Amino acid sequence: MKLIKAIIKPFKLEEVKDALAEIGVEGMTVSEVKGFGRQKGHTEIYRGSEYTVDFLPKIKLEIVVDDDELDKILDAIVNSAQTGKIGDGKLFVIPVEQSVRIRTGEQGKEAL
Amino acid sequence: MKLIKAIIKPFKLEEVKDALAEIGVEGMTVSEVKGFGRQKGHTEIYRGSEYTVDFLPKIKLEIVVDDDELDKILDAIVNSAQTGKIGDGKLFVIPVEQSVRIRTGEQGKEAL
Amino acid sequence: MKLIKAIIKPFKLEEVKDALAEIGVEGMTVSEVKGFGRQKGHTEIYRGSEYTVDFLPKIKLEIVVDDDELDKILDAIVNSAQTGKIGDGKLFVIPVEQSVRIRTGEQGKEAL
Amino acid sequence: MKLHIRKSLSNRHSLWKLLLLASSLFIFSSASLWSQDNASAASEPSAPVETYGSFKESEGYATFATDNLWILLAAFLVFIMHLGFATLESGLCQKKNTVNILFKNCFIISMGVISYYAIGFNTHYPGDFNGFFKLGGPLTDAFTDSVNDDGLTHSFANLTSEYADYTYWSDFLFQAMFAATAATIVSGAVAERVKLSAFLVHATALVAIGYTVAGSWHWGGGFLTTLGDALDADGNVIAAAALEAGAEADSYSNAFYDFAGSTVVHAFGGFAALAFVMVLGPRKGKYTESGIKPIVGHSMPLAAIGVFLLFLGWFGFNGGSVLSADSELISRVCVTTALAACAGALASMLVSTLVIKKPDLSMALNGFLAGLVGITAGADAISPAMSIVTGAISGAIVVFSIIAFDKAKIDDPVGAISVHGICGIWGTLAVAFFGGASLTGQIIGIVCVSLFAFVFSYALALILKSTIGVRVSEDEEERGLDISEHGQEAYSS
Amino acid sequence: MKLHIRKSLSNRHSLWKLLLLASSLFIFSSASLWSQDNASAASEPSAPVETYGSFKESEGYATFATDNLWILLAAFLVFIMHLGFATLESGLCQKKNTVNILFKNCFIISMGVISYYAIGFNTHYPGDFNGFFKLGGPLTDAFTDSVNDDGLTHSFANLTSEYADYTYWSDFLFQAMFAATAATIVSGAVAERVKLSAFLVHATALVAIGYTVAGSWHWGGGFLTTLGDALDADGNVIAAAALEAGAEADSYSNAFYDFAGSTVVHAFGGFAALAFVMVLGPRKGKYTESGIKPIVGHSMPLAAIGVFLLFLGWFGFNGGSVLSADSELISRVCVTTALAACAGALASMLVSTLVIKKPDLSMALNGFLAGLVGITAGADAISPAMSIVTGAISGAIVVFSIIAFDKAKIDDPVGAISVHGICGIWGTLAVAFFGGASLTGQIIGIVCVSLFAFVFSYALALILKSTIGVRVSEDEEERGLDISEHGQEAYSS
Amino acid sequence: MKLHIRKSLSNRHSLWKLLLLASSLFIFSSASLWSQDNASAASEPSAPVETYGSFKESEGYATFATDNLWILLAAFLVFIMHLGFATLESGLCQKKNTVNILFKNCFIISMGVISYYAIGFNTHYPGDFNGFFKLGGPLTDAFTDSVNDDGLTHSFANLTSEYADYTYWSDFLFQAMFAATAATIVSGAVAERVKLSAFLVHATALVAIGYTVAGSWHWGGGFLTTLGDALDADGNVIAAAALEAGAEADSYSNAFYDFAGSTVVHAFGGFAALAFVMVLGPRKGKYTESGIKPIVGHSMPLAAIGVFLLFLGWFGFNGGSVLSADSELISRVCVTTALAACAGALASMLVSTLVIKKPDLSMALNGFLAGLVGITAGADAISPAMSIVTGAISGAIVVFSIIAFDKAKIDDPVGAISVHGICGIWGTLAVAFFGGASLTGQIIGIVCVSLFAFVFSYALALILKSTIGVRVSEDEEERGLDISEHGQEAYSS
Ligand SMILES: Nc1ncnc2c1ncn2[C@@H]1O[C@H](COP(=O)(O)OP(=O)(O)O)[C@@H](O)[C@H]1O
Ligand SMILES: Nc1ncnc2c1ncn2[C@@H]1O[C@H](COP(=O)(O)OP(=O)(O)O)[C@@H](O)[C@H]1O
Ligand SMILES: Nc1ncnc2c1ncn2[C@@H]1O[C@H](COP(=O)(O)OP(=O)(O)O)[C@@H](O)[C@H]1O
Repeated sequence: MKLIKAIIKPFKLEEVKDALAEIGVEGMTVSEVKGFGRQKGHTEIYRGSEYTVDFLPKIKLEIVVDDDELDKILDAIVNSAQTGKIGDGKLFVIPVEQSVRIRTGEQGKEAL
Repeated sequence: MKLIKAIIKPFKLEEVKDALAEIGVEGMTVSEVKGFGRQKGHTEIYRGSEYTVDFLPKIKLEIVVDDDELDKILDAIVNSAQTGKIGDGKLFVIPVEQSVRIRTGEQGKEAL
Repeated sequence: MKLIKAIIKPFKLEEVKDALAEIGVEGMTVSEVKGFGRQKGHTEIYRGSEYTVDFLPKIKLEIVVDDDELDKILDAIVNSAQTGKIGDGKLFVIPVEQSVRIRTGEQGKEAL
Repeated sequence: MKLHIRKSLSNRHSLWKLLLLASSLFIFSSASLWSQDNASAASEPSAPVETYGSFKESEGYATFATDNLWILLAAFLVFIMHLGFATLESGLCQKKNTVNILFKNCFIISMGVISYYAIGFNTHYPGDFNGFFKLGGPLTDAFTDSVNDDGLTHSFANLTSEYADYTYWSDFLFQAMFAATAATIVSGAVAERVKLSAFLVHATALVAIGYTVAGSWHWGGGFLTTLGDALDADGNVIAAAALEAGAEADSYSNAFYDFAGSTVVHAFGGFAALAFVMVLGPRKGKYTESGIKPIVGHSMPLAAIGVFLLFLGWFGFNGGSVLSADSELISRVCVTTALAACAGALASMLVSTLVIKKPDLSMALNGFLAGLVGITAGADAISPAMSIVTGAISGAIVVFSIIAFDKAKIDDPVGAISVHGICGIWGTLAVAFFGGASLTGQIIGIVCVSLFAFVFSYALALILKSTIGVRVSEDEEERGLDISEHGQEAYSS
Repeated sequence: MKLHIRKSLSNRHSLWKLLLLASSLFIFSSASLWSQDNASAASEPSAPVETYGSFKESEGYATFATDNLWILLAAFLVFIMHLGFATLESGLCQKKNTVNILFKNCFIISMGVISYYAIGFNTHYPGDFNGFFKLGGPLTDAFTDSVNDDGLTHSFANLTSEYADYTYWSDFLFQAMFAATAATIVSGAVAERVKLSAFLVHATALVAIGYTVAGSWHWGGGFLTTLGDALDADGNVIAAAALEAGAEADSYSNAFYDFAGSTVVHAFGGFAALAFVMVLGPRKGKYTESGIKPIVGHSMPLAAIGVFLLFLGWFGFNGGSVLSADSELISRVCVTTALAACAGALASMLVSTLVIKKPDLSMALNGFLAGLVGITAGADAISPAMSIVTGAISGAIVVFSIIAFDKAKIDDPVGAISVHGICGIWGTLAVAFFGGASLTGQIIGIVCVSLFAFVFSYALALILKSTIGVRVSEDEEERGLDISEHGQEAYSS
Repeated sequence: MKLHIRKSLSNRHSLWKLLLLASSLFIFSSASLWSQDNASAASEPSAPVETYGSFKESEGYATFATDNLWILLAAFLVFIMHLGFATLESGLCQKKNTVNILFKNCFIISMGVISYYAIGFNTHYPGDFNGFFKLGGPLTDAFTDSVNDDGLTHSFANLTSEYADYTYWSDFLFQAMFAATAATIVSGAVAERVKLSAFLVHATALVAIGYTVAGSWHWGGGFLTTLGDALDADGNVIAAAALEAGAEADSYSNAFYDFAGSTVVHAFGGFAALAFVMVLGPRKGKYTESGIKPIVGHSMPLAAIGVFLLFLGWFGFNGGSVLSADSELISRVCVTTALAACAGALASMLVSTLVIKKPDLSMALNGFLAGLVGITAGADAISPAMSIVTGAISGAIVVFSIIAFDKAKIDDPVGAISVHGICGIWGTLAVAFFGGASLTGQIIGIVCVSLFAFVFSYALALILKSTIGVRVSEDEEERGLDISEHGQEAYSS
C-alpha cells in the first residue's frame, strides 16, 4: 500500500475528487495547508507598510491506495489538477506498512 | 520507528488521547481534516439551492512510536475510537527512518 | 528522497523558512496543528469552571528533499527552530518513493 | 407605574369592579410615594378636544409629541435588544449551533410582534377580567380605524392625551417589543440541544399567553395591582365603597412594585427558562464523571456586541417604562440604569477575579446584565447612590449563581437563569430595601409570577416532550443544530 | 407625501408652470385621502417671524424642535442602515471578498453624502425644471449663510417652519443618508466579481444623477407628481386655469403614490442592480453544467447583524419620511413597518420550510427585508392589519423570486434584486390594493422609474465595460478581491 | 460652548472671583460670534417656578423636555461609541488579544461612569476653584435628593431650566459617557502588550483625575475660559472692575475655542496615549532589522462595525455638545459632522491609493474618524463647505501621520495617536482658519492640554513601570494576553 500526498490548488479540489471517485477511489483525507514554492507569494499592505506573503493556500490530499491502483490514481490526479501554470503542486508517494479500519478492525487492503 | 496516522471522529479525540496517555504515549500531533469515504456527506441548502457536502470533519492524529509499542498503541486507538458506526476512520502505519528532538538534538527513540 | 516532517513552535516559522531558503530549499508545505507532548498545556477558565488545554498550537512543515540534502536541511531546521525550551518540537524523516510535479509531469528529483 | 389601566377605562364598557379598582388605583397613584404621574397630569388638557387636528393646535400637543416620540424611540431601543440577545447567545454558544440560534431569534421577534397584535395586547391589558385571566382578541377597531383621519369612524382619542401620553400605536409597538423579550431569555438557556419545532411552540405560547397573562396581573389591573389595599390612619383596610364615597387613604398595604419588570419580565423569563432546562437536561458532555467540562462560547466579540447592545436597549426598556418623556423621571431612570449596570460589571469583575482568580470576560459581560436586571424594578424609586449598591450586589450575585447552577447540573449556556431569574428576584427585593416598597408585597409578586412562569413553562415543556419531543438526537446534537435542523452552516470560507 | 415642493416654492423664483403645478398640488394635498399635512399646518404660525430668536420664542417652536429632532434621529437611523448593508453583504459573500465589500460600503456613504451636497440635493428637489430633468448645483447660499445668525446675511427662513417642519440642514442630512442607499443596493448584487474602479464610478453616477433625477419626478415636483390630475365630479380633467380660478376637484386620476420609496428608492436600486448584473455576468463557478452551485456566505452572524440593523434603520427610513414628528403618523408608520417586517419574516420562514424543506436562515433574513421594502410605499396608507398581509406576501414573494433569478442565471449574491426590485414593485402595487391608490398610477410610476433605472445603469455599465472594464480577471476573482484589489485580507490570526 | 459654568453659579456659593469671571463670560457669550445660547434663553422662563409640577405646566416646559430628551439620546449615542471603540480595537489587533481588549473596554465604561459619579463630575465642573485644580467629591445632595419630589428636601431647580436646558441627571449621564472616551483612546494605542493591572490603574487615574482636571480648564470655568479677556475698541484689556461696572467689551483676545473637544477630549487622549506608548515600547516583532513588520488586525468586519458605530455616536458627541436641542444648532452640527467624516474618508481613500498604491480599507476607516475628530472643535463654527475641507485635510493628515509614527517606531496598533492626537490638533487649529477663532488662543489651549495629558500619562506610566510593571513578559505577549491574563480564548469552534 502507498500513501499519496498530493498538494494541489484549492479550486481544483472538486475536480480531483470527481476524477478520483470516477476511477473508484473511495476514501481520502483532505487538509488546508499553505505552500511555499516557486510560485511566488504576493505583497500585501497594511496601514501603510508592505509585507510579503510567501505562503499560498493549497490543499493537501492524503490517499492510501493499493499498489496496483497507484499509477492509475497518480495519472488521474495529474490530469485533473493540472492547469499548466506555476504552483500546480506535487505528488509524493510514501510506503504504507499497515492499515486498519477502526470500525471493524479489518486490515490491509480490506481496510481502504 | 513508525508513524501512525489515525483518522478519527472529532468527538473521540479526548477519549483517544486519554487512552494513549494511559499506556504511556507522551507525544502526538493533531490536525483538523476533512474526510471523504463510505460515510456519505449530507445535503445542505443555501438560499434555495441544494448542494452536497462530501467532506466530513475528522481529526488526524500523527504519532511516531517505537516499533515495540506499535501494536499496543494501535489497539488502544482502535478501542477508544470505535463507535461501530460508519465513518470511524482508519489507521495507517508508515515507516520512519529518523527522528530528532529539536530542543536537544537527541535522535531516534530518545527523541520521541 | 525523504519527507521531513518538522513540528515547530509557531513563531519560529519565519526564521526556519528563511534558514531553509538560504540553503536552497525551494519548496515546503505548512500546516497549523496542535501538539501534545511534554510541554504541558495550560489551565483555562470559562464561566467559573476550569479546564485543561492539553494541545498547544504548533506548525508542521513537510519538506520533501533529495537524500543528499537531508542532513544539511535537518541541521538548518534544528538550528533555526531551537529555543532550548521545552516544546521546541521534532523532526521525523520518512522515505519517499516517488514524486511528481503536477504542472509538468516531471518525476523524482526534478519534481522537487 | 405602568398605568395602562387608564386605557382600559376609557376604551371599554367597564364593570363595577373595575371602576372601583380604578378609582382606588387613582387615589393610590396620586398619593404614591413614587408618583410618576406629573407628566400625564400636565399633558392632559382639561377641555376635551374634538379632533386630532384641533388637538395638534392645543397647548398640550408639543409635550404630547415629545412624549410620544420618546415611547417610539424606546421601542426602537428595546427592538435592538433583540439583536443584543441574538449576538450574545450566538457568541456564548458553539459555532455549530449559530444558524439555529439566529433563526430562533429571528422567529421570536417576528412571532412576538405579530402575536402581540393578534392576541397579546388585549390579554396583557384586558378591559374587563377577573384579575387573573382573560385571553384577548386581535387588535381591530380603534387600532385600524384611524387610518383615515378625515371623515369615517375615527377613534382619535387613541391618538391624543385622552388615551395616554402617547398614541395607541406607540403603546402597542413599545409593549410588543417588550413582550418578545420573555421568550428570548428562554432561548439562551435551552440553546444547543432544544428541538427547533418544540422551541417555536414553547416560545409562542410563552409570549402570547404566559407573559401577557402574568403581565396583566401587575400592569393590566390584575390582582397584583390590588395588593395595595388602601389603609386608613389606623392601618385598617378601607372598604371599596368608602373609597368610592371619597374616603382618603392614609397608606397602602403590601403594594407590589415592579417598575419596568425585574419580576414581571425578567424573573418570568428566567423561571420559564429554568423549567424548560430541567425538562430538557444538560448538553451532552457538559457534566461528566470527571467534573464539569465547560463548553466554550465560540466568539467573545459577538457576545460583547450583544451585551453593549442590551445595555443600550435597556435605556429604552427602563426609560420607556416611564411612559412619557417626563424630564425628571426619564433622566433619573436612565442614570440609575447606567449606574447599576456599571456597578454590576465592576462587581462581577472583582468577584470573579477574587473567586475564580482570573478576570473573566464572560462574567464581566454578565455583570452588566445583572446590574441592569437588578435595577429594573426600582429604576425610578431607588436613588442613584443606592442604584450603585443594587447593581453591585446584583453583579456579585450573578457570579455565584452561575457557578451554583453549574454545580447543580442545571445547564444554562448563557447564564440566563442567573441573570434574569435570580437577579430579577434580587432587583425586586431591592426596591423594598432601598426604594421604600413593601417587602411582603414584593415577595408575593415574585412568588406568584415566578411560580406561574415555572409551572406554565414546565407543563408546556412536558407536553411537548411527550408529543413532538423537546430534544434533538444525540447525533444531531453532536453534528450541531445548524446542519441537523437547518442544513446550513454559519461560517464558511 | 414628501411635499418638498414647498421648499422649491418659497425659495426660488418659480415659473408659471411650477406655480400651477404647485397650486394643483396644494388642492390635491388638502383633499388627499392620505393627508399628512396636519403637522405642518399646526406648526406654521400665521404671523411671519422676523428672526430665528423670535421664532424660538413663538408658540410653534416647541413642536418644530421636536419635529426637527425626529428628522435628525431618522437621519441617524438611515445612516445605520449603511452599516446594516455593509455587514449583510459581507456576511452573505465569501471571506476573500470582505475587505472589498467593506471598502465599497465606506465609499458609498461618504461619496453619497458629499455628492448629495455637491449636486444631488438640488437635482433631487430642483426649484424649476421641466418635470423630467435638471442637474443641480452645489448647496451654497442659504445652506452656509446662516452660520452666523446675528447680523450678516441670514436666511433664517430655512431654519424655521417657513421652510418646513425642520431646518434646511436636517432636510439635507436625512435626504443625503437616504440617497446613498440606492447605490448600496447595487453593491450587494454585483459583489465578488465587480472591478472596484468600475463600481465606484457606477455608484457615483447612480447616486448623484440617476437616483436624484428619478427622485425628482416624484418628490421634487416632477411629472409623476402631476399624474394626479384634478377631476371634476364627472371624471373630466379640470383645466389648470380653472383650478387656478378656484374650481374644486372632485377626485384625482392616477396619482402615483409612493410614501417612502418602495419604487423610487428600492425598485430603482433593484433594477439598476439587475442591469449591472446582466452586463457583469455571474460569479465563476456558480452556474455549471451540473447545475447551480451555491456560493455560501461566510458569516451568518454578520448577515443577521446586518438585517437587524436594517430593520432598526427602517424606522427612520419610513418614520422620517413623515417629514415631521406628527404623533399620529409616525406612530402608525412605525407600527405598519414593524408588522410588515415581522410578517415578512414569518412568511419567508414558512414558505422556505415548505418549498425548500428546511427552515432557511438566509431566507428568513431576506423575509424581514422583503416585508420592509413591501410596506415602504404605503406605510402611512395601509392599515396595520393589511400591512401584515402586505408584508407576508412580500416575504413569500422573495423566496420564489430568489429561486427564480437563480434559475435564470442572474447571479445576485445577496438577493438584492428580489428584495428591493421585486418586493419594491409589490409594495407599490400593494398601496393600490390595500391603501386606496390608483392602480394605473402605481403602474405608471413603477414602469417609469424601474425602466429608467435599468436603462441608466445598463448604459453606464456598458460604457464602463468598453472602457475601464467592469469585471476582475478570472484569476483575481479566484484569489478574491481582497488580495487582488486591496492587497489586504479581512481575517488573520 | 459648554456653558456649564451656569451650573456652578446657581448651585454654589460662589466667590467674588468666580462672579467676575462669570459676568465677563456672560457678556462674552452674549456677544460671541458663535453664540449658541438662544436655546437656553428661550427656554428659561422669566418668572421663577415653584415646583417641578408647576414647571411642567409652564410655557417653557415643552422645549425643555425636548432639550432634555436630546441630551439623553446624545448620551446613548456616546455610549454606543464605547462599543465602537471596543470592536474597532479588537478588529485591528490580533486574535489572541481579543478577550483582553474587550475586557479593558468593559472596564473603561463601567469605571468611567462610576468614577465620574464618585469624583469626576465635581472635578470637571468645580463650583469654586483656582482655575487650575480642584478635586471633586462624590455627587450627593442635589443629585439624589430629588428622588422624592413631593415633600422632603427637593432641589427641583436641578430638574428645570433654572439649572440648564436639561436636568442635572441628563447632564451627568452625557458627561460621564463623554469622560470615559479619553481612556478608551489610550486603550487602543497600548493594546497587545500592556499589563492588565497597569492599564486599569492608568485608565482610572486618567479618567477620574487627568481628564476632568484638564476639562475643567475649558468647560469648568478654568483658566482656558478666561483666556478670552474682554478688550475695548482699542484692543486694551478691560479691567474686571470696569466690566463689572458695566463696561462693554468690543472684542476678546485669544479665546480658546473647542466646541466638543478636539483638544480637550481627543488630543488629550491622543497625547496620553503617546506618552504611555513611549514608556511601554513597541510590540515584539514589529520593528525588526529588516524593517517594519505589520501586525495585521484579525477582523476587518469588526473594525468596520466599530467605525460606523463611532460615526453614529459622534452625532451625539458633537450634537449633544450643543447642550440643547436648539433646532438650528444641532442640525448644523450634525451636518458638519457628517460632511467632515465623509470628506475625511474620501481623502484617506484617495491619499492611500496615491501614496500606498492600494485602496487601503484600514486607512479609509481611520479617515472617517480623522474627519470626525477634525470637525469636533468647530462643528458649530465652521461652515458646511469648510467642514468638508477640514475633514478632507484631516483624512489626508491621518494617513501620513500613521506612516510617520510607524517610521518613528511609535507602535500604535489602531492609529489612536494619529487619529485623536494629531487630528485633534488639526481640528482645533481649523477653527482658527475656518471658524474665526483666535489662532493664539487655539495654540495655547492645544499646548496646555496636550502637554498636561502627556506629562500626566508619562509620569503615571513611569510610576507604574517601577512598581507593578506596565508590560507583560515576552512569553505572555507571544501566547497572547487572552491566555496569559485571562485564561480564556476569544474564539473556539
Ligand atoms: N520540496 C517540497 N516539499 C514539500 N512541498 C513542496 C515542495 N515543493 C513544493 N511543494 C508544494 O507544492 C506547491 C507548488 O510548488 P511550486 O514550486 O510553487 O510550483 P510547481 O508545483 O508548479 O512546481 C508549493 O506551494 C508547496 O506547497
Ligand atoms: N483510502 C483512504 N486514504 C486516506 N484516507 C481515507 C481513506 N479511506 C478513508 N479515509 C479516511 O477515513 C475516514 C473514514 O472512512 P469511511 O470510509 O467514511 O468510513 P470507515 O472508516 O467506517 O470505513 C474518511 O472520512 C477519510 O478521512
Ligand atoms: N511521538 C510523537 N509523535 C508525533 N508528534 C510528537 C511526538 N512527540 C512530540 N510530538 C510533537 O512535538 C511537539 C513538542 O514535543 P514536546 O514533548 O512538548 O517537547 P520537546 O520537543 O521539547 O520534547 C508536541 O507538541 C507534538 O506536536
